[in-house]
Order: sequence, then structure tokens, then C-alpha cells
Amino acid sequence: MPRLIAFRIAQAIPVMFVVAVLTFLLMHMLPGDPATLIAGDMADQDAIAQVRRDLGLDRPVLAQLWLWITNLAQGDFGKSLMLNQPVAEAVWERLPVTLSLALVAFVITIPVGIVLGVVAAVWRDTWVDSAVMFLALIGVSVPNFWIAILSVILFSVTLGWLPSSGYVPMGTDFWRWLASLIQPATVLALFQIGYLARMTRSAMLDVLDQDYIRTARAKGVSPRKTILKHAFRNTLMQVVTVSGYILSLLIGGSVVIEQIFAMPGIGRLLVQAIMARDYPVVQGTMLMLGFAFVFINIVIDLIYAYVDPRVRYD
Amino acid sequence: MKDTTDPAVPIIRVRNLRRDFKVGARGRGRGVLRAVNDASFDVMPGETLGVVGESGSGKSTIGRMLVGLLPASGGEIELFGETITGPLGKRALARVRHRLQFVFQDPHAAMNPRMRISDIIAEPIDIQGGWSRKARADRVSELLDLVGLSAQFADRFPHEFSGGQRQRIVIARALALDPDFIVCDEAVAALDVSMQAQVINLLMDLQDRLGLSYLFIAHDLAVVRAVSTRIAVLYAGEIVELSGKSALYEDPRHPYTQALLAAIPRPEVGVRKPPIRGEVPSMLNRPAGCALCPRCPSAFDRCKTEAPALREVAPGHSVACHLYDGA
Amino acid sequence: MTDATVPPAAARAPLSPGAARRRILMRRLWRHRSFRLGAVILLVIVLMALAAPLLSNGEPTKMNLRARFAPPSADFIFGADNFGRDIFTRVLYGARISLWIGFASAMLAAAGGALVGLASAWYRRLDGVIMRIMDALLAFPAILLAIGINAALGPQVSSVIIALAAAYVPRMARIVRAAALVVRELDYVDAARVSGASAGRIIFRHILPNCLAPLIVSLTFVFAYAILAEAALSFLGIGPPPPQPSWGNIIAEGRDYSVEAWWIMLFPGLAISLAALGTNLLGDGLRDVLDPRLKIEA
Amino acid sequence: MLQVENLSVDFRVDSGWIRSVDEVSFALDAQSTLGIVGESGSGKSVTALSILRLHARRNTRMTGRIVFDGEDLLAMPERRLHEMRGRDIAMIFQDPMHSLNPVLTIGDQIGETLRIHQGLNRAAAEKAAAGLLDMVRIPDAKRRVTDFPHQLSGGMRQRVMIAMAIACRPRLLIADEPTTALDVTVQAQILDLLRDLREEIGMAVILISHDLGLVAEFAERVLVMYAGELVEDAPARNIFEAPAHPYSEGLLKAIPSADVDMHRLYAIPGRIPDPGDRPPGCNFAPRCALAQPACSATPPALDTLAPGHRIRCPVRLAAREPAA
Repeated sequence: MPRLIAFRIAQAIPVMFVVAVLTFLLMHMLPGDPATLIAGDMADQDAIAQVRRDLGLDRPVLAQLWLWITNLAQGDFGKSLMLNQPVAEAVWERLPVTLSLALVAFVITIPVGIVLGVVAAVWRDTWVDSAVMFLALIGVSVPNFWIAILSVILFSVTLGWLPSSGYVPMGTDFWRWLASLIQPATVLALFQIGYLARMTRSAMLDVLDQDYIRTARAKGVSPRKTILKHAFRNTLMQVVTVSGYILSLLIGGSVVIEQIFAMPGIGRLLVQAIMARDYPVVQGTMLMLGFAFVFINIVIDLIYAYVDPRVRYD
Repeated sequence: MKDTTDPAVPIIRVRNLRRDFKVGARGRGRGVLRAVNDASFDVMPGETLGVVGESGSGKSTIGRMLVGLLPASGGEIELFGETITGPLGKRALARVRHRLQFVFQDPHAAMNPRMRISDIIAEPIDIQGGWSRKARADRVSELLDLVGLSAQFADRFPHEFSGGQRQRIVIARALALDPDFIVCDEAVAALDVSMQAQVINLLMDLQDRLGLSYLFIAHDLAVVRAVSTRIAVLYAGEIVELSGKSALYEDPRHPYTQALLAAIPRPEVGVRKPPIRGEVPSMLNRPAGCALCPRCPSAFDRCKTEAPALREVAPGHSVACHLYDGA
Repeated sequence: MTDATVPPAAARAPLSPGAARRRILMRRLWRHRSFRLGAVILLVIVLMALAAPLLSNGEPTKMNLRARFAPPSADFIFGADNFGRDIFTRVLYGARISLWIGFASAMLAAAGGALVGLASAWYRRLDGVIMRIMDALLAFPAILLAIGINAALGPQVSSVIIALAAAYVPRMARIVRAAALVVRELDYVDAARVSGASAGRIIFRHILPNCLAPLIVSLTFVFAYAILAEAALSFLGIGPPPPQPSWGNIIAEGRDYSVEAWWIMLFPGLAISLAALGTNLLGDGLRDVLDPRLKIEA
Repeated sequence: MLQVENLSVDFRVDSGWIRSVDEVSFALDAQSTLGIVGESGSGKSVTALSILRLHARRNTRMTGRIVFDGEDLLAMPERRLHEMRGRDIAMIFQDPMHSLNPVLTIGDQIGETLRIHQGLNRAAAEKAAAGLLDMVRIPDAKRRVTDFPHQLSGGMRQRVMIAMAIACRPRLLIADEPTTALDVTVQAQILDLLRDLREEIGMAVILISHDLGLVAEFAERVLVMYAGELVEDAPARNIFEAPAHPYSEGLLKAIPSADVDMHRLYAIPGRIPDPGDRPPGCNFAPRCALAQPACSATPPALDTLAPGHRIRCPVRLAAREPAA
């Protein structure tokens, strides 16, 4: 196991490097001259040239890339133009909001999605299956920002049950934190629940088709136990592999949801930065999120290696 | 080219052939698995060399190396006088490729399901190029006829055929460029008994009519006996016995060959010898001595430390076993 | 040797075998309930988008201050927005842009993914490098990557297409690669190699045609995702720029009036949902018939 | 002990129902061995799976009776069937790799049978599992119980399957192509083991295989199946020395032998009919050298040729009648 961990981390380093290069290149495809933008509309040629020198934009691309990478290695993600604050700091401040939102959504998604998928598979081709799969299909077909608006109209404006916007840190008050998250997180989870339910159902049907299920039946294992013990464990194995993907989708989706519920998270920062053309922030945010996913994938791989005996032993 | 074939000169010469595979999942220890070790044999014009062995014996690996599907890790393969191993091997292989063909085990996987039978059979022709449409179509009909199928099948797709018919189509494709040598890798193993007999008979008829040589790879000793002239028995990547057909079955020398023959289920009622114990070992950690040693009923001390070499014990009959060192 | 009897399956098909095969496939697809429903929904939406000038007033950007916030009525069946523009007209014209973006980006993603996946599966030496790059791209959720690329390229329809395509290329590449890795080990590929076939012939004649099923199935799912993602991008204000209507930006514009003039955002949202639903249904049918082993992943 | 009467099995396909097993009847005494031989599509495995009702319930239709110890297995409620599966009747399958659950230890999987049917607790079941592994001659059994299936070789996995099947000392063991996926030498070991265990436990065994030699060596009685029908039912010795049905005869002649040189094999012409497209009369008639016009018109019935020897061939039956 330690060897596997070391190997996975070693494997992640080139990926992180490529992530860094990609974000760099992305920002270099920008139309227009960042220096002009940064210096402002009123700046004269000298001021622009000064900014260019300051940012190293007058140097060759490879030298800039090198500078970017070495800065990164030292934890320097650049400086925000609009916030007048280091990017790392700006992201760090907003991280708890996005993480809270994504994790609460994740905690909702996993059990609900799996249970729905298993139920549909077990009652295959009955009205239960049709109903569950229809709901799942709705989940993956309806845009979540639209549902979010409808949900706010219903639960916040009309019924007044839940706050329509804002975020309360967990440290302030746990219950208010949860209340502020429950609506956005549920809306955010809808798509993933549908996705996971569909995925679990097909994985489960696949497993139920396997020879070892027939073996279990042949030795007199009850149908309930066949499903819970023999089929479910093998299904779970396949679900673990997509859970990282689901978490990644949730964080991606939170960009939109944060807008609607006015939550001060990374997504909101990113959109604001794009509107204000605050490129260092866009670049830095993308990069940090990219790193986060590389990390999530390592964790998922290790969990998988732990739960699957075929990988655990060799 | 065919006319130049001298019946006394081998068309295939294999010397000290070796193949290693790197194994092990990423992020774990890697090891080297020697699938074929120090194999040497010849194939004469018009003969069938049977290659028998259990799974992991390296028999398929040898077949694949002979037609260039796998590069050799060491040793030498000479086909029709061209050495296809080594630095100039690729060029040499290109020169003799049209004289070689391969017939696969699984007739379902051996044909692209999206191609018509005519295009499947004519694939070697299309790759070679330079045939007119008419010549190509005529050749396809001729080949279908040769393998006992109706020419009207040319426009159909593979899924419309049964296993036995598919194997005939695969054979027709192999014959497209009129090869001299065909590797048959478990060519009848996937077929039902009644189809198996039909395909074996077809292969033998074709050999008689076209003067083909075969390398016939199989795990079934009875099938190998039916088709082969000479037979090589493989165990754990090594040739342990090589001899003419009758000598091998009537007078098997190697303990492994004896065990294989004894293990064949036979209808006769009576007391059987207990079967050889154990299973083929992982070739990842090849023992220092004879690979069969841990399972061999006749093993003695020397077998543990020293690997036996293949040596001739009677004319045309070679065995790799210390039991016959005195002889 | 008397095996030369005509197989019964063929004997019953009077058409040429290729056509018969396609017909059987179409019949099986059509018998699939989801496929049928999805196909009908999509067809209706596409036809309505194409016939937009005939079905509506034909002027999606025409303002009419007297009709501001007009609720759904006989004149404005979906109501009118804050500039008095007819929502029905805007939704129909928005369909043109949204569907085009979804279709174009899914096709581009499929083409790019197929090339990358095939290259990766066939040239094993490149595989490591290509897959590391794909892993890096996969490290970003598709929507984030699209946001980043779109921010870089500026707000135009073409940049949304490129951004979405790029975001889904790695996923398509993985699917094609996985399928191609299976096919490349099949005997018919070896048979071609024994006969000396070139890499091009093997890849495009043998491997690609036999990877089409998962490619087509994921293509439909990506089309659905792309419609949703385009709407999200437009909603965030980084999609095709107004006043051109797209389903996403109609919702974005209606958002401020969502309580008082709910119709502005309700109908485009329904349109998106219906289009995605239809596509997903279609995809489910295709998957069940073409490639039942494929897990939903894209 | 086991009486199969007019068993038919149909499967649903795109275009309707297809008959896989057609009116098969046979009986099996306690502690006896029965072999079922046939080529692919003959319905031999489907017959075997029907005894334990292991087909997927959807898309399958079974008619007839399968009486075990006076009870009809086909009419039995599911719950009662669960009690019998693994306890009275056990089964092993062709592919030991996929027939074992990859995420459970072999000790757990073997012990499960005992926990279900004998109410053993986990620890006792695990201990018993070690004993069973010993019984199927897996060396170092105590340590092996915590292994997972992928850590074992093919032969070892099949031994684990057997250990699982004999855990409750069943009265009937159904072995469906148990050695097809294994090497020749391992096949011989497994057959040896099955033979010994059969005697030790005193169970009846049904061995299903495509390999006539294998079945003949193992079983006292042999059923030959062709295209879903039983065509011959005879003592193993008769099948080999004097096969009566032309199909059995052809099959026997088509098998190459490792003991004699043959230049040309006998080949049965033609091919097995598709299940949806069987001929109106005798299924074998289109391939049969003895076929007469009547054979292609009406399906022949299974009839007694000699005591304990039934065949489905009117030509052969007619020829022997005067002698009998």
C-alpha cells in the first residue's frame, strides 16, 4: 500500500505540471494585451510598458512559463488586480464556502443515488424501476440553475422556509450553516443523483448477470442476501470509481449555484474575475481547482485499491 | 517461387528462440516472464509440425513470433531463407509475408463484423495491391469454392454464419495469396466435435492439394495426432520432447508427455494411474533446475539444480530430461 | 463438405444483407420505447427551430414597450419580457443557437476524442503522454474548463462551441480509447497485421468502425450535457452575447423578474429540459440496442 | 431419486419464444452417476440449470415436472427451493474464475453454505471451510481460507467450487462442464477428486460435458442430446461399444483418437439446426445417412431399444425389433 501511494503521487506530478502549463497557455491565448488592461484606459505608453516589464510580459513565452512554474513551486499564484490581494489568499478565503456546498451535496448524492439505482435494478422492469428511472432522467435533463430559481420562488419567497441567499460559516452557527446550504446543495445534487442512480442501476444489472450470482443462488442464498452481500459489494466497487468524477462535477456545478444563492465562494470569485478581466485570479483559481481534482483522484484511487481485494493484494 | 522449394531443406528454421514479457501492474514490482525459452526446431516443406502444451506453455507465443505478430526477445527465425529476427528483420519479413498466413482459434473474433465476406477474404489481396476487380472477384469465388462454401456467400456478413462456416472463411482468407506456410493456432478448439472433424479434414485436403506446411498449435493431443507429421511438446515455455508422430504416442519418453497422454479421458473402464500432481508454475520465478521438477514423479536431485537440454535419444526423437542423459 | 447450405437467417431476408442489417437495427431501435419517445421529442424541437420564422413573429429582438411584461395570452403565448419581446419567438430562435452549439460541440468533441483515443490506443508509446494530458484536462470539471476557455476566447458562439468541445474531448477520448484497446486485441486486427496492413488501414478500416457504437452513444449524451452547459454559460453571462437569444441568456435576463414575471424564465427552462430529456432518452435507446455493456459515462 | 418428466424450456428472444429443451425425460437413482453429452445448443446445460431453477425468471418458461424425493422442484415455492439448493442438490459450473465472488474470501464463500443450511456461526463455518479445503486436497488449507479467488490458480478455484458444493454433503451434485476451462492434467485431477468425493459422501452426480470420452469414463449412464432433444439414453458401455442412434454413432466416430493414427476423420455432414428453425420431422434427419422419407415428416418418439436403452430413431428401432 505505501508503495502504491508513493506511485500514485509520483504519477500525479506530471499531471499537475501539465495542468499548470495548460492554465498558463489558456491565459496566453487571451485576445488583447493584458498589460493595457491592467494599466487601465487612462494609461500612456510608458505606463503600459512599465506594467509589461513588471509582469515579465516582455520576455519570451518560455521564460514566462518558467517564471510561472517557479513561482508556483514557491506557492506564489500571482496577485489579483481587482482585489489587490494575492490570488492564493483570495481563493483560500472562499474555499470553505465552495467546499461546504460541494461536500453537503456529495453527502446527499451518494446515498440517495445509490439507493435509487439499487432499487431500480432489483425491481427491474416493474413500475418501480420505471418511476425511479424517470426521476433520474429528469435529474440529468433539467438545468440546475433554473430549478434553483424555481426552488427559491417556492421555498424562500412563497413559503419562506429557507433563506434565499447568503452563507453562514460553520463556526458561527452549525444549524444556520446547514440551513443556508440545504437548498443550494440539494439543487446542486439533483443532476448527480440522477447520474449516479442511472450508473448504479446499470452496474448492478451487470453484476446480477455475473456467474458468481448464479453460484450464490445455487447454494441457497436468499434473494435479499444475494443482493445485499454478493451483488451490492461488487456494485459499490464500480461506484467508488465514479465518485471522484461526481465530486468534480459538484464543484464545477457550484460555480453556477453560488451565483444564484449569492454565496461568496470560489465560483463567484471566478465569474467576477472573468467579468472584471482579472486574469491572474482566473488563472490561479483554475489552477488550484485543477490541483484539487488531481488530489481527489489520488484519494479515490487509493480508496478503490483498499476496497478491491484484487488490487489490495497481488 | 514455389518451384524453388527443395523438399529436403526446411522452410522454417528456428534457433534458440526466446520471448520475455514484462509483467506486473503499474506501481508494483515488475517482473520478467519468460514465455518461450531456447526453442529450436525446423519445419519441412509439406509437413505439419504439431505443437502441444497446456495453457502458459508458450505455444501460441511461438506461433505469433513466426508470423511477425510478436517480436522475438532473442534467438533467430529464418523463413524461406530470410532471417526475420534482428535489425533487418522487418524488411526480410516484408519480402516473405505473402508466403505466410495465420488461422485463429476463435472464428467469431477473426472477422471484422462490419466487413463483407468478399472483403474479408480479399484483404490480403487488397493489401498487396495490383489486382484488377475482375481478378479479385474471381479469386474470392475460387477461394470460397476451395473451402467448400458457395460463391454466393461473398456479399454476406460474418454474423450470418455458423462457427464451422466462419472457420472455413478464415481459412479461405489465409489462402488468398497462395501461401506456403500457415500457422494454425488452436484452429479447431472453439468448434463442436462434428464441425471440428469437418475443418480438420478440410485442412488436410488443402495440404494435399496445395502442398502447404502447417505449424499446428493445440492443447488437444488427439487432434494433434490426427493432423501432424511431427510433434513438439511444450512445457513452461520449453520444448521438452520433439519427435515423429508415431514415436511420440507409442513411445513417449518425457515424464510430462507421459502424464499428458495418461490424462486424456478414455471410455475404457478400469483402474487409472493417478494423474500428475500440481499445475503449471508461474514462469515469473523459473526454478533453477528442470521446470517440471516439482511435479515430476521421476525427479531426482540433479533435476533441482540443473536444467536438462534437448538431446536426441533415438533418430528424430529428442527429449529434454535427465533420465535419458546416460543413453 | 456439404456445409454449403444457405443459412436460414439470410434466406429469410430478401434485401441485400447490408440493407437488411441496417433495417433490423432500425426496427430494434424503433421498438425501444425511450428511443422512440426521445426521437419524437427531438424531432419536434428541431422542426420547430427550423420553422421558427413561420411559427412566430420572426423578430426575436424586436422590442415593444407597450407589451412589457405581458403575461401569456393569445397574442403572446409565452408572454413577453421586460423589453416587450415575444418570449415564444425568442425561445424558438434561441433553440437554433442552443441546438447548434450542442450539436457542433458534441460533433467536434467526438471527432477530436476519436482521433486522440485511437492514436492513444494504437501508438502505445504515445499513450502515456496523451493520457497524462487528458488526465490534466479531466482534472477540471467540464463546465470550469469551458468557462476558462470561453473567458480566453471571448463571448461568441464559436468560442462557446470550441470551449465545450474541448471540455468533452478528454471524456470522449477515454471512451474511444477503451473501446479501441479491446478491438485492437481481436484476431481480425492480427489477421490484417499478418497480411502486412498499414497502421492507417487497421485503424480506420478495422478499429474505428468497431468503436462507433460507444462513440455514437456517448455523442448523444454529450449533446445533452452540452445543451445544459451552454445554458449555464449563457446564464453566467459568458455565452453567446445578447440580444441574440439563447435559452440560457433568456433565463438570465428573466431572472430578476422571476417572481413577478415568471413566464420569462419558465418557458426557456422547459425548452432546455425537454431538449435534454429527449436527447437522453434517445441515448438510452441507442445504448441499449448498440452497446448494452457501456456504462453511462461522458 | 430424481425423476425428470417432459421437461421443456423456452427462452424469450426478439421475435418470440425459442425452445431450448424439448420434452426431456430421464431418471436418476441415488448414488449413481449420469453423464449428459451434446454439442453447443443441444440443451444440456439448460437442462442442468432447470433442475435447480437457476434460469433468470424473466424470459424463461419451464414446463414438465422435476421430481426430487417425491417433491416437484418446478412447482415448489421459492422459499422451499432455497432450503434445498446447496443442501440436497449442489452445483458446480464451467468457469471457476467467474463463478466465485471476487470480493469475498474463499473461506467466507464456502462457509456461507454451512451458515445458511446448518446455522453455523461465522467462526465455526470458517473452521469447517478449512476442513473442506483439506478434503478437496488444497494444500495448506488453514492459511488459504483468507485468500481471495484471484489469488488461486484455475484448478484451485474449481476445487474451491467443489468444496462449496459438498459442504452440506448433498445427495445430488450437478457438474456443468466442470473441467472445460482447465488444462488436461488438471482436468484429470479434478475428475479423480470428484470420483473420490462421490464415494466418500455417497452422492449422485450428473456430469454435463461436450466431451464423450470424459463422460464415458466418469458416468454409468449417458444421455446424448441433440438440438434440445434427448436422442439416446443408455449405459455408458453401450454408448461406446454399440451406439444405436446415428447421431451418437457419428459423434463417436468424429472424435480423433490419441491412441491410433487416422488419416481422415469421419465428419457428420451439415450443421446443427438453429433453435428457431428446426426441421419438421427428426431434428437429425437432414444430416443422417439412414434417413428415410418418413423421418423428415413426423418427429420420432423416444422408445426402448433394449432394457435400459432408449433411442429416438424409428429406423434403428424397426431394425432391431425382430431380434427383441
